[in-house]
Amino acid sequence: MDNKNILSVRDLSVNFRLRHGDLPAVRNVSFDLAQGERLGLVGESGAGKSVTGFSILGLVSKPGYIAGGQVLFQGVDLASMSQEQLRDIRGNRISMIFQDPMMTLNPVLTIGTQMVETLMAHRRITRRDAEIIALDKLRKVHISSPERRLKQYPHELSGGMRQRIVIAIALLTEPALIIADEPTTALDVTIQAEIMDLLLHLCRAERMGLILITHDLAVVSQVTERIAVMYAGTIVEMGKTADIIGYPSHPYTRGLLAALPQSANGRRLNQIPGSMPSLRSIPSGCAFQNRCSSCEEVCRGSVPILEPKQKGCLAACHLLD
Amino acid sequence: GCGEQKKEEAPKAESAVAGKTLRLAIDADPVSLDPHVQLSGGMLQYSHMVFDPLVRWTKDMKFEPRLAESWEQVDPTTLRFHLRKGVTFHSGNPFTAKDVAWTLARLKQAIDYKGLYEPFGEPVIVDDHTIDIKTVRPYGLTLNMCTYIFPMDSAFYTGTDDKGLPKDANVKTEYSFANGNESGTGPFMVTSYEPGQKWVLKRFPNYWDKDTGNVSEIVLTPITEDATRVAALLAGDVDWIMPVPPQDYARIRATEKVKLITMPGTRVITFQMNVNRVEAFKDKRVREAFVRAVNNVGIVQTIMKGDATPAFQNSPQGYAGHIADLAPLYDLEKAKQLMKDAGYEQGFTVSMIAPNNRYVNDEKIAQAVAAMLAKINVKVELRTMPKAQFWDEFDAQVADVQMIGWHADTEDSANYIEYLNACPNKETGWGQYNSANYCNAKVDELVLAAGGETDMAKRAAMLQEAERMLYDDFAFIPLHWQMLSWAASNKVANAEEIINVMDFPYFGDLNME
Amino acid sequence: MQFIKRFANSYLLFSFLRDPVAVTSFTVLLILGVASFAAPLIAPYSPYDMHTIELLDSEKPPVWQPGGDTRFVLGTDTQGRDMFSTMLYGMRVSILIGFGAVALQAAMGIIVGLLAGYRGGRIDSVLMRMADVQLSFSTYMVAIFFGALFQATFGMGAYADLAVPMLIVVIGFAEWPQYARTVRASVLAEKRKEYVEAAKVIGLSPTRIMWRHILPNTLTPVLVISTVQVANAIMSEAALSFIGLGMPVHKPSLGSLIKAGFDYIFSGSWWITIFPGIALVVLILSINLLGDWLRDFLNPKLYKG
Amino acid sequence: MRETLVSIQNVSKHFDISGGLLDQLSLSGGRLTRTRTLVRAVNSVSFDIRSGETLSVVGESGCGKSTLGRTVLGIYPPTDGTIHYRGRRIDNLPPKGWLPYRTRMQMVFQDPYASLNPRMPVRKILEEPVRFHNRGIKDNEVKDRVADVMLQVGVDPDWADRFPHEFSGGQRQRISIARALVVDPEFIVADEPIAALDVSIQAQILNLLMDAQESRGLTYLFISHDLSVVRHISTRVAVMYLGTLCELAPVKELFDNPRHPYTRALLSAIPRLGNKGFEHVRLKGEIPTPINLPEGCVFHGRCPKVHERCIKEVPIPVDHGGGVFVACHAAEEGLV
Amino acid sequence: MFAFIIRRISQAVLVMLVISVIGFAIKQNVGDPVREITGISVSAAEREQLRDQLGLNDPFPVQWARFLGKAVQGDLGNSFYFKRPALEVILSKAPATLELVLATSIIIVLLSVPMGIYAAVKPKSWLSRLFMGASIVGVSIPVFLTAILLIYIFSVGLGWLPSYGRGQLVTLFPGWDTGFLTKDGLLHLVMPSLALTSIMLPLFIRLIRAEMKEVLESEYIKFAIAKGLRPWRVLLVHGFKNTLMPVITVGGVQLGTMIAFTILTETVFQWKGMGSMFIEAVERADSSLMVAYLVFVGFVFVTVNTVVDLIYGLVNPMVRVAGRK
Ligand SMILES: Nc1ncnc2c1ncn2[C@@H]1O[C@H](COP(=O)(O)OP(=O)(O)OP(=O)(O)O)[C@@H](O)[C@H]1O
Ligand SMILES: Nc1ncnc2c1ncn2[C@@H]1O[C@H](COP(=O)(O)OP(=O)(O)OP(=O)(O)O)[C@@H](O)[C@H]1O
Ligand SMILES: [Mg+2]
Ligand SMILES: [Mg+2]
Repeated sequence: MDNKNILSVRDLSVNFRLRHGDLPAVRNVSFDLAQGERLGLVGESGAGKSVTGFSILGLVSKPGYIAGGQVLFQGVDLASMSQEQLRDIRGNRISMIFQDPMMTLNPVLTIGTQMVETLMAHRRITRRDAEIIALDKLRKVHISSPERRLKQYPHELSGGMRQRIVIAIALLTEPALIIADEPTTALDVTIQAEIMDLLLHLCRAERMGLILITHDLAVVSQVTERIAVMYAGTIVEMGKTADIIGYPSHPYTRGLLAALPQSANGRRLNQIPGSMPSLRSIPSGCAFQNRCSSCEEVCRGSVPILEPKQKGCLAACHLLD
Repeated sequence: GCGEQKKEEAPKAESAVAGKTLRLAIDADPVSLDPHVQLSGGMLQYSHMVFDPLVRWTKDMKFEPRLAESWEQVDPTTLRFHLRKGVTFHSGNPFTAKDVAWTLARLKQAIDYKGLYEPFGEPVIVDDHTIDIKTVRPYGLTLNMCTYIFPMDSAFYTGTDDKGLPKDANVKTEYSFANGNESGTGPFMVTSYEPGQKWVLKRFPNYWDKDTGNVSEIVLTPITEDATRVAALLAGDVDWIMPVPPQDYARIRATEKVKLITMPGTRVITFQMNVNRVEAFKDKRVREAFVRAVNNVGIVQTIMKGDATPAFQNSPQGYAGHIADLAPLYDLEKAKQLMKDAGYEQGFTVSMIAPNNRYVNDEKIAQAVAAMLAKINVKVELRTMPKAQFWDEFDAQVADVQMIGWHADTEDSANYIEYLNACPNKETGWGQYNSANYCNAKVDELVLAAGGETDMAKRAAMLQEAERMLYDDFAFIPLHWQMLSWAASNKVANAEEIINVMDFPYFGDLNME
Repeated sequence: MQFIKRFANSYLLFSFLRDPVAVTSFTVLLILGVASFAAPLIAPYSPYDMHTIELLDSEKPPVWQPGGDTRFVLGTDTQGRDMFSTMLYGMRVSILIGFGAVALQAAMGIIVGLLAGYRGGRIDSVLMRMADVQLSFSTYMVAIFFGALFQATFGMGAYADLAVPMLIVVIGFAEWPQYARTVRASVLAEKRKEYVEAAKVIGLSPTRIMWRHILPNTLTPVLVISTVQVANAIMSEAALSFIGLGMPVHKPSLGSLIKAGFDYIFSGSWWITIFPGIALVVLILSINLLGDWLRDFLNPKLYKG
Repeated sequence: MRETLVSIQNVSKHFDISGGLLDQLSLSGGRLTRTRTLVRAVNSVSFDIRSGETLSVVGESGCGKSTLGRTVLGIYPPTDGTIHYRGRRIDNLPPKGWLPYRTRMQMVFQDPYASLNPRMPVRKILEEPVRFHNRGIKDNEVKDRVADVMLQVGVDPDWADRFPHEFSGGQRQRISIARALVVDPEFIVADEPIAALDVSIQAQILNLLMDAQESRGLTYLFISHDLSVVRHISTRVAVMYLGTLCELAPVKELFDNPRHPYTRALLSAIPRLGNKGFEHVRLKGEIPTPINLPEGCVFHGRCPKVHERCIKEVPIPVDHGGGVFVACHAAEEGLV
Repeated sequence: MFAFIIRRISQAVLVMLVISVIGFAIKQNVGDPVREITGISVSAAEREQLRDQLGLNDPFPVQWARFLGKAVQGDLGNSFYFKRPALEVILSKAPATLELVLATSIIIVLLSVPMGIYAAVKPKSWLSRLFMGASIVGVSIPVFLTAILLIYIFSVGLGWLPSYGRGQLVTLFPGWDTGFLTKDGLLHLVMPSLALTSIMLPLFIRLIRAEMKEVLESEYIKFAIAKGLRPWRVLLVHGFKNTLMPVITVGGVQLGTMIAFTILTETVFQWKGMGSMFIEAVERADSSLMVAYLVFVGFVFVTVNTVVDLIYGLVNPMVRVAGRK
C-alpha cells in the first residue's frame, strides 16, 4: 500500500456481545489516512462512528470486541496489540478528544495534574519540565493566564475553555494523529466555530492527521479534506469533501444533504422516510433498502461493496455505475 | 500528648513474682468501697474481702469469732464482746472498741441498715478491747446482726476530705470520701478499681489472721452476661465465677479443668395471689388448687436442672422456722376437683408478672407456671420485665399473681414472714412485700412474739407454727430455694471450704495451687 | 389478563428464570413464607396453647441425637415447646413485623419524599431537616427509645398484645428517612423531566401530577431499597428482641427465640438457639439475594439523597 | 398585518437560587449580611406574536430562550411584565383561570426521551388531556380523536398500547407533538423540538410541524439554536443574549442584513456546507453568567463595537423600520 | 460556609434537645433508680425521702428544665451507679468503644477498598463472586449471632482467643487506657472487631463496588485510558478518588449504625465500652447515665457528620469552591 498512509483501517468489524447474541456495530470498515490528512466520519446517531474511532485505539468498552480486520498504524497492526503495548500509542502517537468536555476531564484533579500525568506516562521527564510543556500547549490553544489554569479544577472553567484544554492535552505529546469524537456538539455555535478553527489550524501547522467524527455535515465540510459517510455500521460513501458535498452519489448521502434546511425559500424539506434500522435487525442486502426511494431487487439480495463510482468517490450502492 | 507513656504494671507479670492471683468474675461488682452504702449480696461479698466482721457465719450456720474473739450475754439486752488485740487497719491505725462503736453508730444512720439496727441501743465501751452491745429490748437476733458489723477505721473516716466534705458521709449516688477510699482490717486492700470494669485487690500484709489462705491478689471483673461468664471460665480466662447459670451446670461438671460447687441457698421463690384483686383467691380452695396445680418439683427438675430445692414454706433448712416434714403439694386431679368445688370449673383469667433478669430462670419459671395453671383452665396473661421496672409494678400490685423471691437479711425465718406474709401495715412496715394482701392475725402475733424471745428453742417452735399455718392456708405458691453456685478452675484448692449459704465466699481463706 | 400476559412475556420473568440464585432464593422465601403463615395448619403443636406444653418435655434434642423424641423433630426448648412449631410461629411474627415495618416506612417515606421533592422550598427543608435529625439516631436507638417508651406507657399489661404493632411502628418509624430521601432524590430528578412540564401545560393539578405522573416513576428505587429494608427490619426486630426490647418470650419471634436459647448454647442445648438462628439467616439471606438480583435487574441509579 | 395573538411586554423572569434564609446569610467584615442570589434568566423582553406566524427565538445556551417560552405558557409566573393572549391578560391568572388557555396553548419539548412519561402507554398519554379538558366525554369520542391525531402525526394508532420506550426518537417526538395537538390548540411553543434528533429525522419533524401549521392554522413560538433551521421555517426571528432581546426582524432581513453585533457574530459562526475554514467574527471573552449581569449593555464585554455609552446605558430596542428592532447603541448611532 | 456551620450547630442542638426529651421520657419510665440503690428491705418511706432528695418526684418539665440548665454548663447529671458525673463516666468508657470502632474501621478500610475495587474491575471473576457472596451472607447474619458463634468456636471450642473483655491495657495518657499496645489487648480485640466488621464490611464492599463501577463507566476514565496512563493510575487516581466522596458520606452516616452495633457487640463480649455501659445503665435504671449517653451519642453523630462533610469538601473541589449547597 501507499507508504504515505500513517493509518490504514482494513475490514474492521466490531461486535458487542449482548445477552441475545452479537450486535454488529461496525461492519467491514476500511479507510486510509495519509500523513497530516483530515478525514471526517459522518452519519446518524448509532451509525458506528464512535465505535470505529474507539476501536482504532482498542478502546471499545466492555462487551464490545474487534471481530475482525486490521488497524495498521505506521505499518503495525494495533488491533492485534496487547493493552500494555497499546498504552505506548495512546495519548502518545494518537490522541483522542471526546464529545463532552464536562465529562472528559476528571472533576477531582487539577488541570495541571491531568496534563502532567499524560506527559509523564510517555516521557522520562521531570514534573517541572512537564509543566513547561503543558504551559506551552495551553498557550497554543489560546488559554489566557495558563499558569493559573494549571492549578484550577475543571468545573471552574467554562465549556469552551475546557474543550480547549482537552485539545491541549491531546497535543502534549505531539501525536501523529488526533481522533476527535464530536468535539463540539455540546458547545454553542460561536464556540464551536472557535474550537473547529483552532483544530484546523493546529493540524495544519503541526502536520497532524485528524479523524473528525461528527453528525454535522456542514462542520465536516469546513474542516476536513475527505469525508466518509457511515450508515448502520458501514461506510456507504467516501471521497473528497468537495465531491461529496457537491456531487453526492449514494442515495443516503443525497437524501441527507437534501434534508438539510439551507435557505428560507423551500417550504417542505426533502425527507428520508423511516429511520435507521436497529443493528439487531439489519436487513440482508443493502442496509439502506427500506428507506431508499429507488430500491430494487438487487438491493435486497447482496450487500453492496464500497467501490469507486463516478467522480472518484467510493460508494456502496448497487444502483450506481 | 502522649509523649511520656507510663506503662502500668501488668497484673499477670507481677503476680508471677509475688504470689497467687485469683481472677474472679461476678455478675455484678460492688457498688462502692463504702460497706454501708447498700445492703446487697455484692456489698457483703466485698465487705468480707476488705473488712472483717465481729463474728461471721460458718458453713453450717454457726457463729465464728473474727474481730471479736469471744462474747457473753451479760443481761437480756447486753452482749459483751472481747475484741482481738494487735489488729491494724489498712491505714496502719490500730483497731479498738472505739471503731466498733463508731461503725455501729454509722450503721444506724445508713438508710439500708437503720431498719435492721433499730432494736440496737448505744454501745458501751468497756475498754480498748471490750465493748457492750446493747439492745433496747430483749432481742433474739443480736449475734446475727453482728455479722454485719464490719468495723471501719474511725480515725481514717473522720474529718473532711480535700473537697471539704465530711469523710464519714454515707452517700448513695455521688462522690464521697468513703465511696472511693477504704480502710478495713480485712485480708485484702483495694489497690485500683473501675466500677463495672475491673477491681484489683491486694493482700493486706499486716493481716492479723496469719494461718489462712494464700491468695495474694484478686482481680475482680464483673461479667453480666451469663453465657460469657461461663465461657470465660471454660476458656481459662478467669479462675472463679459466681453465680453459675443452672443450664451450664452439666457442662461445667463435665469439664475436667473446672469444678462446680453448689449449695442449697436461702432465697425462696414464690408467687403471691392477690386476694384484693381476685375475689376467687379469698376462697381457700382456689388458692389450694393453684398451689396444687404447680408442679414445683418438676420445675426444679427441668428448668432448674435439679439444682434447686423444691420449697413448701419460706424458711430453708437450718433456719429456725424450717419444718422438715412438709409434704409435696402437686396434685393436678385434686386441683381440678377443687376448682370445680369452688365453682370455677371453667376457670378464669388472671394476670401475672415476673421479672426477667432478677432470679435464676425467673422468666422461664413464670412461663412454666402459666402453662401449668392452664391445665386447671386458668388463663394466665403473663408479662415479664427487667427488674428495674419490676419493683414499681410489684409495689403497685398491677397483677393478680406476682412473683417474688426473698432472702432474709437477718438469716432468720421471721424476716420472711414479716415482709412477705404479714398483714400489710404502713406504720410497722410489716407486709411490705405482701402483694397477696394475705392477712392472718395469728401468724403476725406469733412472729411478733418470736422477735422478743431469746430462748432459741421456744422461738423456733413459734416460727414453725407460723410457717405451718401458712402452709395449711395455702397463703402463697411456693416454688423452690435457689441453689447457690460457684465454679472454679482446679487451681483453686479449697473452694468448698470458703463458700457458705449466704453467698459470700471467704476469699481470705482461699488457697490456690 | 393482559397484565399477566405482559408479565409472562416480560424480560423480568425471563431473566429471573435464568438466574438460579434468584429462583432458589425466591423458592426458599416462598416456602418459608407459606410455611410460617400456614403455621396453624402445618405446625404439629401450637406454642401459644399452654395446654399442650409439658415442662417435662423440655430441652429434648432433635430426633437424630441421643435422647431425641420422635414427636419433636427439631427438639424442644426450655419450656417443652416443639422447636419446629415454635420456629414457624416465630417466623410468622418476624415476617409480619418485617413487612409491616417496611410498609409503614415506605408509606411515610413516600409521602414525605414526594411532598418534599415536589413542593421544595420551605416544606422541603423542614421535612429534610426532620429526616436528618431522625437519621442522627440509628434505627436501634430509635427502637430502643420507643420500645422503652411503649413498654412504659402502655404498661406491661398490653405490651404482649401490642408488641407486634409496636415493633412495626418502632422499626417503621426509625427508617422512614431512607425512603424519604430516596423518593425525594428521584422526585427531584423526575420533576425536571419534560413530561412533568407537559402535564403542567395540560393543566393538571399539582396533586395529580405528583401522584399519577411522578410517583410511578420513583417506585423502582423504592422497590429496590425495599428488599434491603425488609431484611433489615427483620434483623432489627431480632436485635431488639435480643436485647430484650422486642417480642416477649411466650409470643416469640425468631429473635427472641435466639435470645432465649443464647444462655443454653454452652450447656449443650445448642438447638434452641441454632435452629432459629439458621432460620433467621436463611430468611434474611434469601430476601437479600432476591433484592440483589432485583437491583441488578432494575439497575436504577439509586439516587443518593 | 395579522392580528396579535400573544403579546409580551417587558417580561422578566428571575430565579432566586439563594436557598433558605440560612444560605443567604454570610459573614462579611464581621457583620451579618443577607445576600440573595438571582439568576436573571429573562430581562425585560417585549414582542408580539402574530396569529399564524412562526416566531423563532435564537441564542446561545443559557440565554433564557426556554425560560421565556415557559413564562409565556404560565409554567413560570413572570417576575415582571405582562403577557396578553388575544388581548386578555393571562400572566396573573390563578391556576383555575388558566384552564381555558391550556387547550389553546401547548408545548413541544426538546428531549423525546424525557418528554413522555415512561410509565404510561401512549394511549393514556394522549387521552389524558382530552378527558381532562372535556369532562364526561364519551370513550369512543376520545378514542377517535386520539386515533385521528396519531394518524396525522404519522404514528400507527394500533401501536397506542405500547409504552414510549418501544418507539424510536423520531416517533416519540411525533407522539409528543400529537399530545400537543390533541387538545386542538392554536398556539404552540416548540422548545428545540429537533435538537436531539438526527438530520434525516429532523427533516421529518420539521415537515410535520409545518404541515400541522398549515392545516390547523397554528402559531408557533419556535425556540432553537440551529440557525439554518430557524432560517428555514421562521417568519420572524428574535435573537437573545443573556436574557435580553438583541434584535427582532423578519427572517430574510435578519439573515441578509444583521444589525446587532451579536447577531452578526452568531450568523458568521454558522457552519456552512462547502465553506473552507472559518471566517467568523471572533468575540472576546466568555459569556457572563446571568447571575452577575454586566452593567449597561449586557454584550459590552464581548462586543467589537463597544464604546463608552454601552457600559453605562442599557440599550432599548429601536425600530429600524421594516419590522426590524435592534437594541444596540452602535446600531442606533449608525456605527454598524 | 457560614450557613453550613449555623445549620450544623442548630441541627446538633435540635438533635440533642429531641434526644434529651425522649431520653427523659424513658428515664421516667425505665424504672426506679432508688430501687436499684437501696437494699430490698428498706422501707417505703425511706425510699420516698431519698426520691425527694434526688428530685425524682418533681414533675417532668421541672426535671427536664433542670437537666437542660445543667447540661448547658456541661453537666449531664450524676450516675447513680458510678457515683460520678455521667459525662465523666462516658468519657472513661469512650476509649474502649473508640478502639473497637477504630480497629473495625481499619479492618474495613483495609479490606473494603481492595475488595470493592477488585469486584468492580473484574465483576465476573470467581473471586469477585466470592466477595459478593460472602458479603451478602455477612449482612444477613445478625451481629449477635456472629458474636456468639465466634465465641463458641474460637474461645470455647478451640481456646485460641480470649472470650471477653479488653485484656491487658496500657495507659496511653491519663484517661485513655489502650489495648492496642499489648499482645493480650490485641488478642482480645480480634473477635469483637471481627463481629462488628462482619456486618459493616459488606456494606462498604458493595458501596465501593457500585460507585466504582459507575465511575469506571464515566467518560473521564475512558479519557484517562486514552491518554495512555498506567492501569493502576487510572483505577486509583482517576477512579477511586471519585469513588471516595460517596463512600465518605455514607461512612459518616454509617457511624451511627456502627455505634448502635457496638451496643450488641459489647454486650456479648463484655467489652466495657459505652455500649455495654448503656445497656447496663438501662438494666440498673441508671437514668442520668442513660440520658447522658444518648445525648452524647447524638453529639458524636452530628460532630462526625460535620467532620465528614468538611472532609468531603477537601476531597471534592466542587464543594470547596461553591460552599455547601
Ligand atoms: N457499550 C455498548 N454496549 C452495547 N452496544 C453498544 C455499546 N456502545 C455502542 N453500542 C452500539 O453500537 C452502535 C454504534 O454506536 P456508536 O457509539 O459508534 O454510534 P455513533 O455513530 O457514535 O452515534 P452517536 O452520534 O450517537 O455518537 C450503536 O447502535 C450502539 O447501540
Ligand atoms: N428553574 C430554574 N431555577 C434556577 N435557574 C434557572 C431555572 N431555569 C433556568 N434557569 C437559569 O436561567 C438561565 C436561562 O435558562 P434557559 O433554560 O431559559 O436557557 P436556554 O436559552 O433555554 O438554554 P438552552 O439552549 O441550554 O436550553 C440559565 O442560566 C439557567 O441556569
Ligand atoms: Mg458517538
Ligand atoms: Mg432551553
